[in-house]
Amino acid sequence: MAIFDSALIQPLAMQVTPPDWPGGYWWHWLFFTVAIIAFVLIMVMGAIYLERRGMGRMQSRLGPNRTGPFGLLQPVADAVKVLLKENIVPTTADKIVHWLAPVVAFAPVLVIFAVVPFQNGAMLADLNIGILYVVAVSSIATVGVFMAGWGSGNKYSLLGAMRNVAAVVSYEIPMVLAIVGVVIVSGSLSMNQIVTGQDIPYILVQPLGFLIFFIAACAEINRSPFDLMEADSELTAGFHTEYSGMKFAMFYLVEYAEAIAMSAIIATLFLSGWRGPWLPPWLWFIIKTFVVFFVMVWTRTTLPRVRIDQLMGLAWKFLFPLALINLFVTAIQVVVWPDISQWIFVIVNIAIAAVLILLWSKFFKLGQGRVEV
Amino acid sequence: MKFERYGIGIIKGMAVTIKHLLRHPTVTQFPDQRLNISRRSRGNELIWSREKCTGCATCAKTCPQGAIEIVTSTNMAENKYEVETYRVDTGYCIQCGLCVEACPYDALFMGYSYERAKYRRAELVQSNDELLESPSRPASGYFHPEIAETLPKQTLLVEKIVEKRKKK
Amino acid sequence: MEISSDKDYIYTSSELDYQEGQLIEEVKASSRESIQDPDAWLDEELKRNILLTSVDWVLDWARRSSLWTAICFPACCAFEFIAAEGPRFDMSRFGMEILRASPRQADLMITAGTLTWKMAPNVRRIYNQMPDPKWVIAMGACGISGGIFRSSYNVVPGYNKIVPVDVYVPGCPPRPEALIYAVQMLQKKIAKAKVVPDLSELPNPLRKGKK
Amino acid sequence: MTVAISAKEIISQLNTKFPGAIEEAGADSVLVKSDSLLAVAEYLKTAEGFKFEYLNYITAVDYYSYFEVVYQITSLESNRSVVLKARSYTRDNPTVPSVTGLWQGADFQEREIYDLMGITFEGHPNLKRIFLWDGFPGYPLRKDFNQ
Amino acid sequence: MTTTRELTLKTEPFVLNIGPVHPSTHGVYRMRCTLDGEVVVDIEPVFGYLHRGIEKLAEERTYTGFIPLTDRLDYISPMSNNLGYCMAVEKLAGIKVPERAEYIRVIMAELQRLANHCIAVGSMLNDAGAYFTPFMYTFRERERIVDLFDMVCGQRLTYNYMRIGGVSQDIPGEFLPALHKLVDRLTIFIEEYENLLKLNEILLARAKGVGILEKDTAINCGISGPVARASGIKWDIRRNDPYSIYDRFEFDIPTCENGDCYDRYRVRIEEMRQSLRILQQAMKQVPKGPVKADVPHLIRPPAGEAYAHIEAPKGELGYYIVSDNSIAPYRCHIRPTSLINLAALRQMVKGWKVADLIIIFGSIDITMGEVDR
Repeated sequence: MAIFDSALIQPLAMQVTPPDWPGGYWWHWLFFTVAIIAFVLIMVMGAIYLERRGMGRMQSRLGPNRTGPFGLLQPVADAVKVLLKENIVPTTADKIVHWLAPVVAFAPVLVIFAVVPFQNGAMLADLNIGILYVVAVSSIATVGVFMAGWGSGNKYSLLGAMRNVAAVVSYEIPMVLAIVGVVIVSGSLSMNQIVTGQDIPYILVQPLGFLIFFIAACAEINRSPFDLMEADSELTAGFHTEYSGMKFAMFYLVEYAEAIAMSAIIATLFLSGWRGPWLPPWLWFIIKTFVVFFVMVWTRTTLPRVRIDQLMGLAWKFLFPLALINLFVTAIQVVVWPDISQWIFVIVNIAIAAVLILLWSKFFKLGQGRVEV
Repeated sequence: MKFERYGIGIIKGMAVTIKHLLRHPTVTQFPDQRLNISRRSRGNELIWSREKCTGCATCAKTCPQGAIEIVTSTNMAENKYEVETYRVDTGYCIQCGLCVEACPYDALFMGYSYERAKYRRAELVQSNDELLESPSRPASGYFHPEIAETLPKQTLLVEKIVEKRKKK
Repeated sequence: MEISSDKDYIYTSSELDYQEGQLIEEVKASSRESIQDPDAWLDEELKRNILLTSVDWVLDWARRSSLWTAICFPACCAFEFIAAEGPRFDMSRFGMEILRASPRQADLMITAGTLTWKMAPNVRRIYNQMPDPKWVIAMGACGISGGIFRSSYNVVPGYNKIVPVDVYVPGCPPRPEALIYAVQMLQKKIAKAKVVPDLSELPNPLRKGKK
Repeated sequence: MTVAISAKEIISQLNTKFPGAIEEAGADSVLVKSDSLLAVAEYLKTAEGFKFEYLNYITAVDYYSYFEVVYQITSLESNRSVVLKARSYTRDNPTVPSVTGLWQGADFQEREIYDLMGITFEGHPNLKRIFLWDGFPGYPLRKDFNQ
Repeated sequence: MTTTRELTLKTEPFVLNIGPVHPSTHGVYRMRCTLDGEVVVDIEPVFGYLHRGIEKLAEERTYTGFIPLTDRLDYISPMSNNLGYCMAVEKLAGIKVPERAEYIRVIMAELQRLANHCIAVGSMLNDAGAYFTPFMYTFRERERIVDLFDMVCGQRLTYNYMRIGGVSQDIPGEFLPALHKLVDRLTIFIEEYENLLKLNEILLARAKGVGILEKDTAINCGISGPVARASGIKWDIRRNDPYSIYDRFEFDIPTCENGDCYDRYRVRIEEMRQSLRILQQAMKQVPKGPVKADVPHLIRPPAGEAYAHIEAPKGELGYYIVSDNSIAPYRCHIRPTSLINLAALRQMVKGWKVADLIIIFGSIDITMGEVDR
């Protein structure tokens, strides 16, 4: 487990062509660009379908089942309809910002998938700093959201966008710290090598890290219970209140593409990515992505929304210290006992996680509620 | 505010939702599966019997808003009223059933059917022969127990056991 | 917390009230006549069958199978609407469980409840904020004619004074099944009505529309 | 059982405390002169033995020749209630003192009466129309209201 | 709980208009909120978007013809409204209601309380942000209750069932067996529902200690019903001023101490249990006999005035009727529970966040039909 691997010290060299790839450099790029766009669109449709059906069943209903077989074409119908709706720009809006916002929000989400391995080496660019790249790129979408909030000229939008920025800035820290735990164990920043190194899924080796990462990821992409920026019951539709037609479709797409991206990253980092018996690797990857996404749907169905100050309190007072402790413990384990079987760490880490959560719950306070006015 | 129970409440709640995922949903898929509605259902129309009606206009007087318009003329030969126009604006009627309750000659019935949406406002005004009972306009058993007996038993959601019952 | 005590907002509360009153009077004065039912398509059935193209069909299909409802539920009928959305009747089977709180993203306005003159400007505004193509279902007696409250001093006799209505559902309130039936009627209407009559009239996503 | 106190029981106490304030003592209500309403109400709310601290409702009735404002107040401790009434004999600008200072719950109800019946409550902090809009002609609950 | 925020930045309040069309204003309520960032500084409620002039319409209707209008007052609990109105007219005219009718009325009123609390609890949690799930579950249970109402009176929402001097029709034969099943079913359901959210940490954090209504304020504002009982006022008209036949049943009056949103939720759940208790006793005792006293359709009560109040699900619902011995009421005033319960809203929300404003508002449980009339 060499932390100071040469990969980190070397200049940022890209391993663009996996060894078993038949074509040349450009074919690789072209193929994966098309594949990623198709993958994202299809996965988003699948995700929307899964969410609406799953949520329907959890609410003792059925969910869409009349459009196409089993309602499978429902997302298609929605997409076609939304794209052809009239496009409205409010008169009070800042026109340019209003126009640019969906694009700025959408591009980074698509770009995240460049480093996600669909199977061994099958990715657009096997960056040796892949995970860093993900962290860097994924927060750019916030700029788009804030532009939307500002450019709409609507107070609801602005409130939603401000909430989102605050949440993303705070949750970036525990999220990165949770990732560092994984990086220390695997000894690499490359997504592909993290997967190849996962003989035991890291969800077992890093249970606390997984929990922190999952919560932080939910907050970053505004899934419930942290969906404050849309907050249906408070801010009508949050930052995209004033968007209609195609631009709204892009925000809708971003919402689910982000969820899929985060699910894919969680599947890669903690659920051993494409690895699995019997089935082809890419199928394993998709299944794991959907399983993670399903958990997000599940929490969304069950949990009420937290308040903005509680959201902040959770990040800084609960997740941040726990992530630091987790990082510290992992580092000690890796440095002091580099050669011990990881199964021992599994048991130890689960115990540590349980004790930490119990302890921290005792002195953790979610912050004050009322302010004197 | 302490984070008191270490997430046990959250886990309990999530167990409830996942249990619902595995249960059969409560849904009746309306156009294909139909519920038997109540025998006393006050459907979205009024049914009028020309034979029984004597043109006393009790219904029009009882109607809390005057949705019933009735025009009569005297038939001196048979010594009774002839109903010339009997008009109900279904879009104005609120189906309170007071007219049916008040009719002294059992000449009014609430309708049993509810699929009465229209594209045009004017189509909602029904008069004379449009108000008579026909196979497409069955009468309901509201204030007419003899009709209620002939109608199918109401589907009750209580009787559809969706959830597994606990042992007592 | 200290807040600048001189609350110099753009308008004071009483000015806002006054403006609202003016707006209501304006709407009231301009809505004496009912808006005609948009029913011209009913007679065009024959022509339509010949002109039907596959593009038309796909667009129609998409529009009728994802009708998102704007939130405009003033009164009682809202609960029958929620019942129709709820677990027993489940309108989500038609892809209708998405209630858009923002009218900018909605296609269908189900007018569930009594419309008062004070509310009328808001309803008209919601309707104007909805992007084309858009439809309105007048639900219940109050929505159709003012119902039991028609003789009141503050009630609009029917939504068709304010917005054009596509389908009227009688009942007070209509059963959820009746509402679902009306939605299906609306779907039939969308299937029959001309959607893409001409390429030049195709809703252009790049057009800058102002509302 | 909430005991409705008849005027006879409390009329003597009120008369000694506020001579001349009571206009009429009916079987189930006390008709108070509108200028001394506030004092009587405050006495009933705070005095030992009464403690009518809960205001059930306020309403107003138009009797053509006068407007009558009706207050029902209840004592939660002793479970008794009493009905107070005050009259205003003008039709142009009927005025009754506001009890908002005593019972905060009167706020919206007094605004409602002002809106629909046109009775001004003196001392109300924010007396403006509540249901209808600024510029609505007339007061609908008055008997002579014509649409 | 209450802390004073140190002033480091000079902040400028702004006005946010919530409503009249907003997902969580329970109808067409409007609040002009002055916000300082997320903190609510002041709110000014604006009513009247559903003002239909019911009190004026009553003067044009016959006594019986007004019953359909009472359905549309508080359209979540029409049976209670029917009952209150009929009791007021009976008090005015001195009519004795037959025994069987009294039992039927109590059964209906208690079923209505269950149905209303189902919606109240569900929509409050929906406002808290649980994505429709609690609402769907409670709505499903409400459907079961509504089925029974449909059976006896043929409508699902506007029942128009009670008449002056009794009820309009006798209950059908299959009603009581179905009621038995319903009571069993609801007992199970409440347990399950408690599992869903009773101990949910997020709900506790959101609702406990939020929107505290002090006992004195509650009394001063004339608050009644579950909101008052959550603040520790043991006041229930069914017990303190027994009407109909409530003095024959055993039941408790649940109260809480803190008067926060969570207590209001708890009180409603407990009241549902008590209602089930009343139903269990009532359905065993229903006697045989007529269901309506001999009252003419065009009843002319003697001149005079009467105030009858009942414990409606939302609080004290009263009808003040002045008769001049004609067929129509001379004046019919409705004590609007919802409007009076809103009187304390302004004090309750000051200093809380926007998200709290929504949940506090939801916990009061109002119906705009009753507020505006």
